[in-house]
Amino acid sequence: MNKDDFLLAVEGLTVSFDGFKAVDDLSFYLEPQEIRVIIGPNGAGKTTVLDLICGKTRATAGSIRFRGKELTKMKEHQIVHAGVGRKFQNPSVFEDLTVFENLEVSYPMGHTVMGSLAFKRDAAVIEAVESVARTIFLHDLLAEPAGLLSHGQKQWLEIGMLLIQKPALLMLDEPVAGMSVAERKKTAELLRVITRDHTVLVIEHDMQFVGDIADRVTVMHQGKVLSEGSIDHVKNDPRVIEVYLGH
Amino acid sequence: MFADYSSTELLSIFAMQGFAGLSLFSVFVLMAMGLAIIFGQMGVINMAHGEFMILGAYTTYLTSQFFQTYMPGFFAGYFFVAMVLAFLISGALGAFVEWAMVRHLYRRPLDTLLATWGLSLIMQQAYRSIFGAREVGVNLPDWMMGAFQVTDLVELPVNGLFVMIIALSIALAVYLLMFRSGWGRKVRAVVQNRPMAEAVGINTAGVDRATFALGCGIAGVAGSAFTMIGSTGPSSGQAYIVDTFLVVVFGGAQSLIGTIVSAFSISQAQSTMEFFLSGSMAKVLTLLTVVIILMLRPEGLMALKIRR
Amino acid sequence: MKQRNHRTPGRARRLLAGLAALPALVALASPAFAAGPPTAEVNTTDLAVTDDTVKVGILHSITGTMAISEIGSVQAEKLAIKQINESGGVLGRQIEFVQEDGASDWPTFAEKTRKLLRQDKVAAIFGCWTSASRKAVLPVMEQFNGMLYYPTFYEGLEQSPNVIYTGQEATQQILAGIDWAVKEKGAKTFYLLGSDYIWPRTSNKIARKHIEKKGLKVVGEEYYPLGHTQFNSVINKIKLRKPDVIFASVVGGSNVAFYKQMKAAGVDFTDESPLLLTISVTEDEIRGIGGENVNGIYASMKYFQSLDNANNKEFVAAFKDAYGDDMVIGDVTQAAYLGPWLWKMAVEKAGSFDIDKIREASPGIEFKKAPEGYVRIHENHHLWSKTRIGRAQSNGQYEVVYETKELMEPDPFPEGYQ
Amino acid sequence: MKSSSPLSWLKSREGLYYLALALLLVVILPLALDPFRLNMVGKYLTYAFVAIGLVMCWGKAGILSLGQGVFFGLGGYCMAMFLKLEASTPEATAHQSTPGIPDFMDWNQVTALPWFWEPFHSFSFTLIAVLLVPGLLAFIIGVAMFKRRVSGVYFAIITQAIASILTILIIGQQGYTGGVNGITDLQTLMGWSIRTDAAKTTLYFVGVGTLFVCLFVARWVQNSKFGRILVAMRDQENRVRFSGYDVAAFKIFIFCLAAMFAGVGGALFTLQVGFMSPSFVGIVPSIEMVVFCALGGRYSLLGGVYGALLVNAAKSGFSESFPELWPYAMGALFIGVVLAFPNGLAGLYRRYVMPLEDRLFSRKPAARPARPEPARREDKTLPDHLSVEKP
Repeated sequence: MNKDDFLLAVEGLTVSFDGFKAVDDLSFYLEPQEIRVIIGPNGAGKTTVLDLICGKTRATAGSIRFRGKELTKMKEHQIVHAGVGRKFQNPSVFEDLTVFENLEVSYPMGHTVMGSLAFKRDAAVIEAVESVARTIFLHDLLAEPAGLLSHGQKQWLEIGMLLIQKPALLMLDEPVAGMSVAERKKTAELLRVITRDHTVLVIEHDMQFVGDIADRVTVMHQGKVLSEGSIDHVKNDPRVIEVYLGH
Repeated sequence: MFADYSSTELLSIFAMQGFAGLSLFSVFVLMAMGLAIIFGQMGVINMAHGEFMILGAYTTYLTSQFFQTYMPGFFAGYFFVAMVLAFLISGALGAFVEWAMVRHLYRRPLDTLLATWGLSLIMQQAYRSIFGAREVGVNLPDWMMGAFQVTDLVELPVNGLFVMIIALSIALAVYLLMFRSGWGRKVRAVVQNRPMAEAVGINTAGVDRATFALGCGIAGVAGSAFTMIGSTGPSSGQAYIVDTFLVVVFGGAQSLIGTIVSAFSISQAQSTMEFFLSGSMAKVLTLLTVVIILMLRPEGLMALKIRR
Repeated sequence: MKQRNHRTPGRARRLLAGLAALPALVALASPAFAAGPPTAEVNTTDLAVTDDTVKVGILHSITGTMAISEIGSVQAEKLAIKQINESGGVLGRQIEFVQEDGASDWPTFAEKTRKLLRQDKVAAIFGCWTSASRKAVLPVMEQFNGMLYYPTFYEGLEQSPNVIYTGQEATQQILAGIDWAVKEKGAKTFYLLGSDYIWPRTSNKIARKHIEKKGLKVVGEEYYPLGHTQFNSVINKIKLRKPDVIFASVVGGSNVAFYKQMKAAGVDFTDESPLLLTISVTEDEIRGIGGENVNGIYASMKYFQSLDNANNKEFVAAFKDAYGDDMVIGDVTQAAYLGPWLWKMAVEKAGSFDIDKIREASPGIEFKKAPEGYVRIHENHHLWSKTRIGRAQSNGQYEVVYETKELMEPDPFPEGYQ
Repeated sequence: MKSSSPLSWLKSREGLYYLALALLLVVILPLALDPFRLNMVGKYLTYAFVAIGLVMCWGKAGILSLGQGVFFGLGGYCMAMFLKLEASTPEATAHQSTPGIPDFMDWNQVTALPWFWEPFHSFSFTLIAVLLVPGLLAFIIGVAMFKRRVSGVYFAIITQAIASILTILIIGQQGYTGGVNGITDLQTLMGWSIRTDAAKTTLYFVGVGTLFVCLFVARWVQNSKFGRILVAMRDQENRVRFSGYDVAAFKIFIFCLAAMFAGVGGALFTLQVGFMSPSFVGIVPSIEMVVFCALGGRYSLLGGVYGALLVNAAKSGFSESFPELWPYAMGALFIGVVLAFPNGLAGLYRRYVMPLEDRLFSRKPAARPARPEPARREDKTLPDHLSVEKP
């Protein structure tokens, strides 16, 4: 299989901070419609991988091919336009804007300076915003400033902001962290809806949640891939057990 | 341009020019050290830094008056007393300002900039009301105003050497305090993770106050030392502020070593350029170079490369 | 009437406060003086002149960076006004002054001038210090036809019908100073050093022309930004070039730094090698620099506090009486003191407060009681005056070592020096 | 989510506020003040242009520039150069060694008009330059800084250094710039004397008109999606970036816009005051301009205008009666505003007066103000000291 047949092909990816290799010669591949979860102990370099893909951190070496484009050379906003959406670990929404405006800002139109000045809130925009808002359970709160939402609602809003961009690849960093049990269930439900028509790359700790959603799991340790495969495969991999339980 | 001079003359001039660069360096280190602590370690922009320096200078002035009037016999040594007093008084005012103002603004660094600018206006006018609008002349003991005759041409000013010694001692003291003492560990802990530092029982408010006071106190000592080479007037402090900030920023905030490296490079650049160009153009070129380098390398010379 | 006093330490403050209340008191207490000609006759242009008072303006910076320099002028002007009032006022009218603060900000100077001329309708303004403030005020003076008495020695290149320049213009100070250095001290090479703005640059231009005309040599010319405090490099350059004379026009806080650093670099001015000749360090500046740091430098100016003549002794005594024994009086302070007197004489010569008549009457007016000895107003609104060379002592005073025989003619647009 | 005609907002409560300002500036002040005081108000208003720019730049986008004086000065110098050339006709300068060039050049042995002065013979060029010269400099600075992600305190300090550089340059190159005295003795604008009372009053109204044009432009920008993105950027710069926006481009645009506003203000200042000097370019005036904005309310356009008016009026008033107290008052104002009401006058108004209005006109409680303003917010620009990110 040619690597451009994959949606995302990460090969030999390395980044070092003052000599410390946070990600070390990492390779993995995502197929279209796949749901991949990255797990690993703290400091394994999981978040850094997402940072590298979305351009927040620049790679020292290696390549990231996405739909045939080389992401390591592109700017963040270009990567977004190429179809990669990324949710941060801490909910990062615009607290001074309303839920509607949050979603509207992410709507994939008027992304240039002039475009945003000329942007009109037409029926298509309102329709798109409302439909996403329904998906993320925030339809009744469209006029509220995002700052007033609960932690879980902010997480959903951020996911909604990704959805409205219609990305080909969604990257979620710990989407259920800090959520109540009820919220967690709702989020899992939300993710299932999303995964119907997106490729998703998730970082998560909650193994139950991982088991619920993952097609394949990649286990990272000290910047490298430790194990890869189905959830059962990695659960029984002695190296993984060593890392999680050993020492 | 050197054709007219003999080689000994040239050598002496280069020696003295090197010394000029070094004394400018010590001036920058003195100015910047207090600011580097406050800005680098606390993220607070203290626009009144120059006024704290002048507070030290006025303290020195008052001490010299006192010694002249009441203890003329000890006049030769008053300067050391003055420096200690300058440190204490500026530090005390710093602690007060931290308590009254700065502590409310820790999460709003741009606002500290405005508030401390307001403070600097008030301090300037207070100096004007108390000491008059004119500059005051600070009398120095004779031994400080002399020069060492090294060769016929090379003379090293005592006060230049003195400023150098003070600068180096303060740099050393700050280094020991920050990196070799328990207190310094606390400060760095607070800088790196405030909630965590609080959780392990560090009195973060106390650490903040002491850090700010320390920075202001060092500014006071710097001002005290500057009475030897500069003027002491209500608005003299303003002359230092831009240079000082540039030194700190250029060095890379948070890095005391960076501050020293940057003070060294800026002072050498400036003093070399001053020798070959006219004064104003040298200043413009120095500032411009610093700004351009900062644009290319905004994190400063010595910033740590860390994961963000 | 508006009053404000600048706070100066100790006794001066109290005296000043007393003084500030004075014009009002005198105006109330002494209607007997009001024996002057009727108001309608002496004031045809709607100035603030009543049967027994006349209003003038004092406009200097008493806040901001320039306050350092301008305080002395304010004190001198108030002293002159007080003395004039005590001696019967002007055309039988007591002078009241409105003091405004230019706040070291040039538009504020222009704004306050407008206020003084339009709202207060003052008959004259004593004020300004920097050239920049004068330049800002000038169009307003000309538009509303006021009369400004400007005290500072300055670069020349100006001659307004609405200004009387009571300080020296550049050539008066410089030509005499350089001639003296060449003749008495055998100077052959000069190093020109100044703060970077118009006055030092123009002064050095004139100096350079004059030096080169004599076939002598300028071995360096250098300017530093206002407020600059590091002079080590230039001191090295001076040591390298070994000029006979350093011709210095450094001002403000830079002055303090420059002389302290010269001293510290082992330069003893009393050796006179090189000799330092300044046109910017008056006794006022020495207070900030410290007498021991300038001991042995020479200054070329028209006035020194130590001038030995009866007028000056009286003036110095009156000044110290009013503001305290620790006061020093510099060249500009004395020039400021001349302002109100020259105005009074012009008014009395014209028999009117009208600006146009004062302007006509001014040229030729002599002030024989001037502390500097004698001055006369030239057609070009500057003063004929002598130039003196003083040698600074460690007590902060100048010892006068030379004085031009003749009065120097003011020449604001010197041919051959531009 | 209604869409309506572009001017319908004028009928809303917000429209009333603008109307009230117009009423104050166009009717009340001209009737109440003599030409002298009115001219002073005109001068204050020129600072309001800077304040509007700062509201956009600092309040909305979180970019604090301590160098707005640079742009104000550049605009002012452009206008001053035009006026100076007009005043330096060969007839008026016949006594100079080189007639026809500005007097200060002649004093400095400049014998021919420098090339960069030439185009300022043309008024239309001057008008364009007033906008473009500050705009261009802002663009260069913006590209250099924002592309490298310089922000927060670093940006503030670098702009401050730039202000310092420009001041030294202008003062040092006095043959071309008039040095520390500035460009003075400006008399006529295309033959029309700018010194008479009538002219000053006319200029006042021109200033008010231009101010409203700028206000409307600023308001339009603020209420467009662009404005929402600015606010979003201030909150979560990364989120905006990873929502597919080129953050630097937005910052550059708003910084240029603010610079152009400042330039217009500077040009009007030159006309009102009759000269331009480097003392408006430096650090102190630049910081004072930030205070106007902070006092009025850094998130409110109208607040900025009122801030500029009030601080300056207070300054004149105070310094007429208690000159020594003024610096204390100004300093206390700074500290007080920052500590006690960081949203400035506009914030106070919104908090205390607006509810009264609601009751008075028995409206339903505030149809939410155009932009909800953050309560006492933290600078997101510098979470720790690491406001500079590696690109």
